[in-house]
Amino acid sequence: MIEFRNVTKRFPDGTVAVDSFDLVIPSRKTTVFVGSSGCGKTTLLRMINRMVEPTSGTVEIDGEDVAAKKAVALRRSIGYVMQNSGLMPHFTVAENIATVPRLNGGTRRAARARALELMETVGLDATMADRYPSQLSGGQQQRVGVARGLAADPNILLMDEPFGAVDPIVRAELQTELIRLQQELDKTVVFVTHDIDEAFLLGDQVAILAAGAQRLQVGSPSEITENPADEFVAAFIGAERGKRALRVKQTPHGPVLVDAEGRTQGVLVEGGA
Amino acid sequence: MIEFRNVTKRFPDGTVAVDSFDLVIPSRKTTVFVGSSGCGKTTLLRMINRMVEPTSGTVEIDGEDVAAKKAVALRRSIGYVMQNSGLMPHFTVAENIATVPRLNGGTRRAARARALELMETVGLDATMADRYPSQLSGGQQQRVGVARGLAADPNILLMDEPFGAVDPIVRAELQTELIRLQQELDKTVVFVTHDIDEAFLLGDQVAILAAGAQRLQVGSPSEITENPADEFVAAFIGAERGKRALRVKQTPHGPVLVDAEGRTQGVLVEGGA
Amino acid sequence: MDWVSDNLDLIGTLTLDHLRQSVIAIVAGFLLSLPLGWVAWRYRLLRGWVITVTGLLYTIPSLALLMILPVVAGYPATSETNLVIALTIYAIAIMVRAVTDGLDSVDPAVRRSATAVGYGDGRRFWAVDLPLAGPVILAGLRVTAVSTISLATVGILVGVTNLGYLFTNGLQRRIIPEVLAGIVAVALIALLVDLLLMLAGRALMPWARSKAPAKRKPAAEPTAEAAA
Amino acid sequence: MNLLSEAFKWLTDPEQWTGPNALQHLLLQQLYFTAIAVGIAAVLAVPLGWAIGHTGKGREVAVAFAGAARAVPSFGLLVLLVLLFGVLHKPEAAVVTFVILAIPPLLAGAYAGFEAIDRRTVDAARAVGMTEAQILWRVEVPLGLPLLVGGFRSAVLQVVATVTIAAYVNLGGLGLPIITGLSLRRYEVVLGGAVLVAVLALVLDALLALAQWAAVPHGVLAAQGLAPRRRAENAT
Amino acid sequence: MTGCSSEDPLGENESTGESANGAIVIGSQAYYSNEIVAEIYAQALEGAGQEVERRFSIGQRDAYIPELESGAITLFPEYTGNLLQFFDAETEARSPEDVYAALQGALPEGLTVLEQSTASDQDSYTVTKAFADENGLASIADLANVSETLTLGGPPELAERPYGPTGLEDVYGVQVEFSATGDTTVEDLVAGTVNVANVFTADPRIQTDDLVVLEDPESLFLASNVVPLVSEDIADEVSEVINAVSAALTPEGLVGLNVQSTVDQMSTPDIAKQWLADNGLS
Ligand SMILES: Nc1ncnc2c1ncn2[C@@H]1O[C@H](COP(=O)(O)OP(=O)(O)OP(=O)(O)O)[C@@H](O)[C@H]1O
Ligand SMILES: Nc1ncnc2c1ncn2[C@@H]1O[C@H](COP(=O)(O)OP(=O)(O)OP(=O)(O)O)[C@@H](O)[C@H]1O
Ligand SMILES: [Mg+2]
Ligand SMILES: [Mg+2]
Repeated sequence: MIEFRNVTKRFPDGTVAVDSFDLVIPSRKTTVFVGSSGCGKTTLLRMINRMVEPTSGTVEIDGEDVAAKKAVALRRSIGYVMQNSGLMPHFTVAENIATVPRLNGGTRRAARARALELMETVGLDATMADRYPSQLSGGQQQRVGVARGLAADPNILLMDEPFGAVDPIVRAELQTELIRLQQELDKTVVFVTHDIDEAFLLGDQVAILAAGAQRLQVGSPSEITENPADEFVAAFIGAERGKRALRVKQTPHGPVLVDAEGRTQGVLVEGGA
Repeated sequence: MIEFRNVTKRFPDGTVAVDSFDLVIPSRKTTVFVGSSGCGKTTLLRMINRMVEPTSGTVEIDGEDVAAKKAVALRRSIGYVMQNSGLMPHFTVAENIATVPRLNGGTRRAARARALELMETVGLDATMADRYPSQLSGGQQQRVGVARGLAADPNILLMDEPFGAVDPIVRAELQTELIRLQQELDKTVVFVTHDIDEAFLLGDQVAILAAGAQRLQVGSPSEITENPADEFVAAFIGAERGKRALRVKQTPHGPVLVDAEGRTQGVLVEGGA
Repeated sequence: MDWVSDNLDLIGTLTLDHLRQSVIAIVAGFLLSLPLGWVAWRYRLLRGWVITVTGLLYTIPSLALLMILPVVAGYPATSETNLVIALTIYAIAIMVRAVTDGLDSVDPAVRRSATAVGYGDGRRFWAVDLPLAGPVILAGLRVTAVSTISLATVGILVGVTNLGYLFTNGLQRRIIPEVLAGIVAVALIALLVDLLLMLAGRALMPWARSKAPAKRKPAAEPTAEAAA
Repeated sequence: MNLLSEAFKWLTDPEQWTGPNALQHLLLQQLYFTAIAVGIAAVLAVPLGWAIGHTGKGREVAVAFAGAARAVPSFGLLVLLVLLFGVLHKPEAAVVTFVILAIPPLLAGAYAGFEAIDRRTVDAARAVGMTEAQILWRVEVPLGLPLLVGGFRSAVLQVVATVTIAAYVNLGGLGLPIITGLSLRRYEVVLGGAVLVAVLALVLDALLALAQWAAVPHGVLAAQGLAPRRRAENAT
Repeated sequence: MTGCSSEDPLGENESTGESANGAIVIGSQAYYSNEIVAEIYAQALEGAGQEVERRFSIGQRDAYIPELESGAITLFPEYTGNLLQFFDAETEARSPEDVYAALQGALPEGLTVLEQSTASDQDSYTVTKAFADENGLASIADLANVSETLTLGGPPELAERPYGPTGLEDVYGVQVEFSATGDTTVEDLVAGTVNVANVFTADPRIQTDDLVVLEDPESLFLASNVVPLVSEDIADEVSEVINAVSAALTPEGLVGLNVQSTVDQMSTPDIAKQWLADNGLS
């Protein structure tokens, strides 16, 4: 369990990126921070592994204040995956994945074995082990990033818009993969995105944030769509307009769902609950 | 009307970006090219204003082969809006918008008046006229890009992922704006995206393309959703899986639509057709 | 060109002297520039000063430096030490800037990512910052190497023998091929060292080569150039 | 320090500022050679660099040429050219030497300036219907100017420091006190001359630094100067 | 050409203090003519079975004299007049004998000179034959009668030397403008950019380019004969061989050596070898 207790972050230039933030992030679930650009998502995430130190308040992992831990050791024990993968361009794929095992003093051989194992886990062909990141596609790079995040078998995986830079088809693939991985590995995942669809797809718990990491609504995707806290959330998740307010249209091929402009948004299938 | 007749483009390095492509683009409608990265969308678009010359085949505008026109004059007569706006960093907003009128020999004064007029059209405050692009937000820059595309009052507006780089909320705003503009101005718009939602939202005609600009399906959004041409298209538009196959779920707040994983994707409103 | 074929031994000996003097200066300049460049990069406040002061060194006419240094430092002007020290100073003038620019060129996202996976500061410098600054530093080093080798010839004006000997001696004796041979030999070894550095860079930084092609990024050259 | 104060004394002695070899004459000669050489080099290198930058062709050749030019020792070249041209053409020999010295940084500045421009900007300029000439003059030249001035700056610095060797072939300049001082073992004279060269180089460098700053188009300056402020505003 | 590598004129340019093992360290100026004489010394000593190390092409006198004083260099071909002026700028001595005698007194502790040779290579004022004929010039004093402006060419430091423009005026009443023609002084004289030039008397171009050395009745210049400057420690060891060389080196001989170097473009070791053979010294 990760807990933010009244956390505030004011940057030296005066920007208050996070203002009195409280949140409990349950273990072995995926929590997604979603909100528009600059609202403080990345800052929140980085306070978990002490890349950013809170100005006031505490961040606790399983009841222990992270400030009491050694930053470098803490970071090695938490997986971190970022947009554009954040890979070391001068390390091969295997070296990138094995960074943390190596930093922890593992032998070259053991680290490589672990890297190859993880490449399989994230669906990368072993032949890519000795390529450099620039020789991979964007999607493949992200897989390497995920593999690196998992290398030390951390309990916590932080993911900062990990799929923001890849094209939608690859993105859908990576999302599916992540759902599968999560079912398999059962980590505490904290995921940042500004795509509400992605948030709803991946999150067990979704936190919709406004500037200063202000909590607009926190809940499961269904809770939020079914009962948006206010107008802004409703607008943000698109529940009242456009493609999210759907009505049924009958077509020769069966019933489809159309939006206000009459554009088809999906098909209606059986099995209402 | 724009017509591609058996157009092929092979780049000097041997890449066949477009392979025997045929398409009629109706006037005063929005046609969207959608497809994954590298499938040839940009190449198609750029053959219309001769930024790329076809290796074989012809591109005709209102029955006239564009190859017969002078490239520079042709380009001035066609609006072009690109991702990241493509603004001149050393021109002010007004100068950027007025580029084409000035190139066409308009006076500085007339050009500026036109620029201010267009800024109003695209929803930009007149006080921004003398700022530089770097002093605007991403969304504002895109509006300037659109205004520049419209400056010579062209019949044709080419838009290459114009909203790809802005965050989703601003993007939704710009999309709405574009729909309004199109109703008002009635141009022939050719729009490129790799976001199928955007394609369906904006397109009167949508062309789903695969590598080499191969036509997978061309039709209105409704036609495509209701009757996808093949498995791939179905997968691509998401009709058979995940969020596009929706079923109704009753909640205390009314019926909502949920996907296969039980995540809410929209609300059901009255008025089935 | 009779002169050249009759004096190959002489040219050979002078070339070896020349290389020895230049290479020592290039290596020393490189090694000294690393900490200086790092300081300039790390401490914003010092940066302007370090860059300006080292850049200033380049404006000292080489002849004057070669005569005044020994007077001030108390070693013989005719010694190789004198020339090597002067050349090292000029090398630093170029290299410090290159090291700073190189460290600047490291993508902050990569640096952050290294911190995030648990690199400590020192370890990160050696494992991440320095190698990634490599291509820009190498570009600076190549400029340094070429100009050091070419500049070393002025040593002859204070009595340090190297290929510059062919210039003064050729001028006194009016033997044009001798002077020409000197220029060609200097240019050749400069370009040879440049080539070796380039190859060494390829071998040491294989990732820099595998970059997606046709990314027309301004090469490091202009920055190193600006320092020259 | 003693040497320094003697050099200062020598520099401030009115005797040095009168007569045919008065320091102001030598200073002017130094400037004159620098100006002529950099001027000629600019006329040759800048259009060539622009052509390379605009077309993207010939870069390898230019880099190789610049590398070779940099590898040529100026002192040797000067000697060679004096022997080839004869004593009546020493000034030409010197100018050619300094021109060759100045070409590589100017060439690199010119094409690197163009290459540093975002390709999408040039592409957009072409797409809105600018002719190639308009792209060159309205987009590439203004946006490439800062790096060109940077190249100009290093060319001037290198040439002004190197023109000292002109004295070696009787062309005056601030090298004269330096080489005379060397032969006479009067180090304060050497140092005095060197200080003047350094000061001259510094002044020129400072002026060109200003020019370089002024050459940055306003919009680009705004990107560097104002972006952070905007970011901060958004945040609050 | 039979030049062989062991006789490289420059040798290894090791740093100072190499004479400890007893080898004779021979230096030379960065002046081709001086280098030839040094090479002759070296080959002559080698021929006599001595071990020799070469430290040639050292530019300035004040750079190498300290090394002679310290013993890092032990033998050096020098010129009596110029060397004397280095130690005693005010000297009144002018004739070869006087200069040689004064030099012995002026040398610092530990250094001495062996026999001087008749060959001399001294400063002179020289004009073209045409100019001399036109103005009826034979001696420096005649320059006072020339109506056109006189421009004197020479190395830059000539401007400050006692025998430079000031000396010319004081001793001969000749007024000149000065031009620092440096290493191209002779070419400048021939090309006419200067009409009087400070030329070394052993310069072969005095003959080949038809130049006239003006007489110096008032002894503006010191006689400057080739003389071996040597460390007292090894003076006895080398005196026999080197004195024989000095005895054989005539004024014409020195010019001949210079011609071989500049006109025939022979390498220094070859010139030395041939001269020693021709003079029965090898
Ligand atoms: N090091 C810093 N110094 C000053 N301000 C900062 C710093 N880092 C972030 N900020 C500011 O803090 C606020 C929150 O930044 P943060 O990066 O957490 O946003 P975000 O939600 O991750 O945005 P995005 O979606 O664009 O990544 C922003 O206004 C940002 O400008
Ligand atoms: N100038 C060029 N030279 C060589 N190949 C090119 C060139 N321009 C494009 N291509 C190639 O042609 C193919 C189609 O490119 P195009 O830019 O049209 O794709 P796209 O559909 O617009 O992709 P994206 O969505 O990434 O913008 C790609 O494989 C691309 O690599
Ligand atoms: Mg962020
Ligand atoms: Mg594209």
